[in-house]
Amino acid sequence: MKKNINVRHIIVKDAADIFTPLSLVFGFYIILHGNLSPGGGFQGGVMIAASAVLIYLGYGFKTASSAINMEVIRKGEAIAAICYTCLALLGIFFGLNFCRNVFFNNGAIGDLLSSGTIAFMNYAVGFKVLTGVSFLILLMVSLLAPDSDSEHK
Amino acid sequence: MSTSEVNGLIIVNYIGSVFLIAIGFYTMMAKKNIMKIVIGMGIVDYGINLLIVSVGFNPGGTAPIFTINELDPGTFFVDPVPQALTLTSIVIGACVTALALSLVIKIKQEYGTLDAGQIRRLRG
Amino acid sequence: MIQHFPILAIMVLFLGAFLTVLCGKNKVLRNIVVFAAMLASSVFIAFLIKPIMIDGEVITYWLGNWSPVADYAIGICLVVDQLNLFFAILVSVAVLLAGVFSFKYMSRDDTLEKYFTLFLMLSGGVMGLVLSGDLFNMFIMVEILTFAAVALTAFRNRSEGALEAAFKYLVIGVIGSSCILIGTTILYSQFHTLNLAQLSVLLHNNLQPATILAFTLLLTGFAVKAFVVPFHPVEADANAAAPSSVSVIISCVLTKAGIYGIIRIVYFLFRSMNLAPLQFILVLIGTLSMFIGVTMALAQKDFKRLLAFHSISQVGYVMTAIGLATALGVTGGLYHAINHTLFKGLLFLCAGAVFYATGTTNLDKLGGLAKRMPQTAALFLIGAFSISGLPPFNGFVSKWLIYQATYEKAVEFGNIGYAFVTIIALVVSVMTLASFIKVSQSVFFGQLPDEFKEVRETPVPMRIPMWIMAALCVGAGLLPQYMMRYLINPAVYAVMNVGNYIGSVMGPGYAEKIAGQTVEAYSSEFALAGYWSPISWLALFAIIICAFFIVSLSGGKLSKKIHSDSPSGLDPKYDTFFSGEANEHSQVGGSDLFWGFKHNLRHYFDFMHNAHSGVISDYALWAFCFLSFMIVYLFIIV
Amino acid sequence: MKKVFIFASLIIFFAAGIWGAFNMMSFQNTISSDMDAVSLYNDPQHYDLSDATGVADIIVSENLDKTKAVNAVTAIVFDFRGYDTMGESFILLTAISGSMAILRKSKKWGEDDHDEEEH
Repeated sequence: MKKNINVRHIIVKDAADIFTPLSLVFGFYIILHGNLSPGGGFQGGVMIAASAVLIYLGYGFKTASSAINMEVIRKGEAIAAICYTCLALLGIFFGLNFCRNVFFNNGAIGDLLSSGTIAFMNYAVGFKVLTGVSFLILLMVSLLAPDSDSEHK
Repeated sequence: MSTSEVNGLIIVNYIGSVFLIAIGFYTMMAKKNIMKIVIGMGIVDYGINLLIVSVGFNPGGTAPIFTINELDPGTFFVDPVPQALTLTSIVIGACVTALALSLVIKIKQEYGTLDAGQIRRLRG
Repeated sequence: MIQHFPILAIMVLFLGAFLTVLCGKNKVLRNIVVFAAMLASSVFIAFLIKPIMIDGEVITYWLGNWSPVADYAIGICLVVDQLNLFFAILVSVAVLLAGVFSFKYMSRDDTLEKYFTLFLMLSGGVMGLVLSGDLFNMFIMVEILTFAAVALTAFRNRSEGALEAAFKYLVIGVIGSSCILIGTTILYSQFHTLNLAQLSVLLHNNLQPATILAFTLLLTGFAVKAFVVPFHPVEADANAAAPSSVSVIISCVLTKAGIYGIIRIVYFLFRSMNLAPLQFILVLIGTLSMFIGVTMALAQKDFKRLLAFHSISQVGYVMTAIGLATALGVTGGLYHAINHTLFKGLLFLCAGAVFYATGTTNLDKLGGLAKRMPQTAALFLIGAFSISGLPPFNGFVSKWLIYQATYEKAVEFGNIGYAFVTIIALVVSVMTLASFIKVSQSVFFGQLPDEFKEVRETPVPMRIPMWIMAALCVGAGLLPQYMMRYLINPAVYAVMNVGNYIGSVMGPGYAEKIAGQTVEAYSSEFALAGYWSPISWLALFAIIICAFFIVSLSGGKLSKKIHSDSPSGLDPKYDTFFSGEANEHSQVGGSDLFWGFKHNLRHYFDFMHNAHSGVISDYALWAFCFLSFMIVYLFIIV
Repeated sequence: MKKVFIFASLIIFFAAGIWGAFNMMSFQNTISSDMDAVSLYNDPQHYDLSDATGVADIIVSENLDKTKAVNAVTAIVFDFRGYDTMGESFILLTAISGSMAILRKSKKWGEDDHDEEEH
C-alpha cells in the first residue's frame, strides 16, 4: 500500500495552486451570502475544508500540517460552538426565548445583514464546519503519513 | 406534462429510496467485511435523504428562495422544511462515516483483519 | 423566569463541554468547569420539581418564540410535563454521581479533556431527548447521545474489546436511528408537522398503512435505544468495555431514554395501548429480556459484563410493566426505572472501584476483597440486595408492584399468560439473587489472591457518590409513600392523561377542535394492595408454590434426560465424587459457582452462547428480523 | 438458515416499503401550490393563513415579514428550527472529539500514574 504520495506530479501541484484560492473564495462567498442565495454555513464550510485536502494533495502531509495548526483549529471549533450558543442565548438576555432572532428588523429585505442573527449564526456554523471538517480530514490523513503521531504533529 | 402526472412520478423516488435502504441493510446483514458494513450504513443514509427530499416535492414548484429577478408571477415553492431536515441528515451521515472509519482504522491496527467473523473477542 | 430553566439545564451541559475543550491541559480548571456544569444542570432541574410535580403545571417553551400559528406548530418546543421531569431527575442524578465518581476514577487515563467533553455531550444529549417536544429534535438528540456513547465506549482503546464493542454499538445504533428518521419522515409527509402534541391529535383514529409502518419504525428505533431483547448483546459488550462511569450512563440512563421514547410513542403519540395484541407483544419482549438477560448473566465470567446482562433483565421488568397498560403496571414500571438507575449505578460504581483497586474485573482472578475494601463490599451488598428485591431495599417495592400488576392483569383478563409472566418475574428475581451470591462470593469473599494483598480501599472522592447512591437505594425502599406521592404518581398521571400535555402545547381546546372529541384518558385509578397486605402475601405465596412446583417438575425431567446420555469426555468436575483427596479438577472457579445448574441446563446455555456469536452481521440480522417481524405483526393486528 | 432469514426479512421490508410508498403518494402535498411568491415579496405583511395545509405554508408566508431572510431554507435552518441546527453542529463536534479519542495513541490503563501532564 502506498503510504504517502512522495512524487508529486506537476499537474496535481499546479491544480492545487489554482483551485485552493478558488475554493477558499467561493466557500467564503457562500457562507457570507447564506441568507440570500442557495447555500449556507454548512456548504461553504465544507468547500473551504476541501482546500485543506487540496493542500495535502499538492504538497503532502508535512506541508499541510505545518500550514494548519490543528490544536488551534480544534479550539476554534469550540469557540464557534460557544458563539452559536451565545447568539442563541441573546434571546434570553433580551427577555425573550432561547434561539430568538433578536434584532431582526434592520435593513430592507435582501440586504446582507437584514436577517438579524440568522446571518451571524450562519457565519458561526460556517466557521465551525470549516474548522471541524478540515480537522477531521487532516486527522484521517495524518494516519496515512509515515511515522506520524495519530493525534497531531 | 400535467401536474398529476408529475405528481405520480414521485413514486419512483419513493421506491428508489426503499430500494437503497434495503440494499444498505442487506449489506450490513450479509457482508462480513466491516468496511462494507460502513458502506452499507452510508447507503441507508443516502436512501433516507432521498426519501426526505422527495417528501417535500411539489409539482411545478421552484427552490424556496425569493430571488425576485428570476421569479415569474404565480410562482410557488417546494417545501423548504424537508430540505432543512436533509441538510441535518447529511451532516449526521458524514459524522457516522467519520466515526465508523476511525473505528475501522483502529480495529485494523489492533486485530490485523477486517473480517467481522474474526472480530469477536466479546461473545457469549 | 422558571420557563427558561429546561433549556438552561440542557445548554449548561453543552456549554460545559465546549469550555472543557478550551481548558485544554489545565486539570483543576477543567474539573471545576465540569462539576459546575453538572451541578448547575441538576439545580435547574431541581427548581422545576415544585411547580411541575407538586403544583401540576406543564411548562411549554417555544424556542425562538415561534408559537403555533393557524393551529400549526412551526417551531420547536420544549415541554416539561411530569413524565419528562421524572426522567430528567433520573438523568441528572445519575449524571452528577457518575461524573463526580469519574474525577478520581479516570485520573489514570490520558487526554481527559476529551473524556469530559464527550461525557458532558452525552449527558446533554440525554437531557435534550427527555425534555424535547419535537420528533425531529428527538432524533437529533438520539444521534448526539449515540455518538458520544460510542466514542466513550472506545475511550480506553487499548483495553480488551473496546474498539470492537464500540463498532457494534455504532452499527446497531445507526440501525435504530435510521428507523427513527424514516418514521419521522413518513409522519411528516402525512401530517405536515413534527410537533409531538399536534401529531398525537392528528394521528388519533387516523391509522393508514404508511402510519402503521411509521409506528413500527419508531417503536423499533426506540427499542434499540432501550436495548431490549434482540438488540441486547451490544449493551453487554459496550458496558463490559467502557469505563465504569460510562457504563453507569449507558446502563442507567440510555436505556431509560429508550424507555421514555417507547412510552411517548405507544402511550402518547399513537395512543394505541388499548390494543390487546400490542400489550401482548410489549410484555413478551419484556419477559424475554428479563429471562434471557438473567440466564446469560449466570454464565458470565466478567464482573461488568454480568452487571450488563442484569441491566437488560431489569429493563425487561420495566418494559413488561409498561406493556401492561394499567395504572398499577405503569406505576411499577416507572418505580422500577428509578430504582434500577440507583442500584445498577451503585453496582457499576462498585465494579469501577474494584477495577481501580485491582486492575481487573475477571471473576476468576478476584476474591476476598472484603478484607481489604470493607466499605466497597458493604456498598456492593446493599446494591445486590436491592437488585435482588430483598424487602427493606428499594428493589422489593417496585418488583412487588410489578408482580401485583401482572397478576391483576391475569385476573382481570382471565388470561393465564400474564400469570406466567408473574411466575417468570419471580424466578428471574431468584436467579438474580443467585448470580449476586456468586459475584459476592467470588469478588468480596472467598480466598484473597496473593497479588491483591496490598490492595487499598477506594479513595474518598470515589466513595462519596457510592454512599449517596446507597443512601438513595435504602431511602427509596423505606419511604415508598413519599416517592409515590412526589415522583411516581404525577408521572403516571401524565402518562395516562395526555390531554394536559396537548392543551399546554397547542392551546386548550385544540384537540377538541381538530379531532372533534375530547382526549380520552386511561383510568389512572388503582387499588394498591400495599406492601404488607396479608391477602396479597398469601397470593404471592401460592404463586411461589406453583412456580416451585413447575420448576421442580421440569427439573426432574431434565435430570432424567441428562442421566441417559452420560457425559463422557466432559470436564472431570462433573464426575461423581465420593471421597478421598480432592484433586485440582474438583475445584470450581469463582465464576462457576452454579456449575451444576448450568450443567443440567447445558443445552440452553450452549444454544445461548452460540447465539451471542459476537459477529456484528448476526446482530444486525437480529435487529432487522425484529423490524420485519414487528411490521408483519402490527399489520396483522391493526 | 441465515440466508433464509435475511431474504425473508428483506422481502417483508421491501413489500411494506412499496406499499407504504404507494400510500404516501396519496397524501396531500406538504406545501400548497396556490401561493404567489412575487406578490408575497412585494407585500410581505399580507398573506392568508386560513387554509394552511402544513407548517411549510406558514413558514414560507411568514418568512419575509418576520425574519427578512430571502432564502427560506436558511431561515428554517437558523431561525425556525435553529435549535436543531445547534444540535447538528454539536453532533459534528461530538464526532470529531470522538474520532480524536478513538484514534489517539493511549497508554495501557495504569501503565503510568502521572501521564496526564506530559504530552
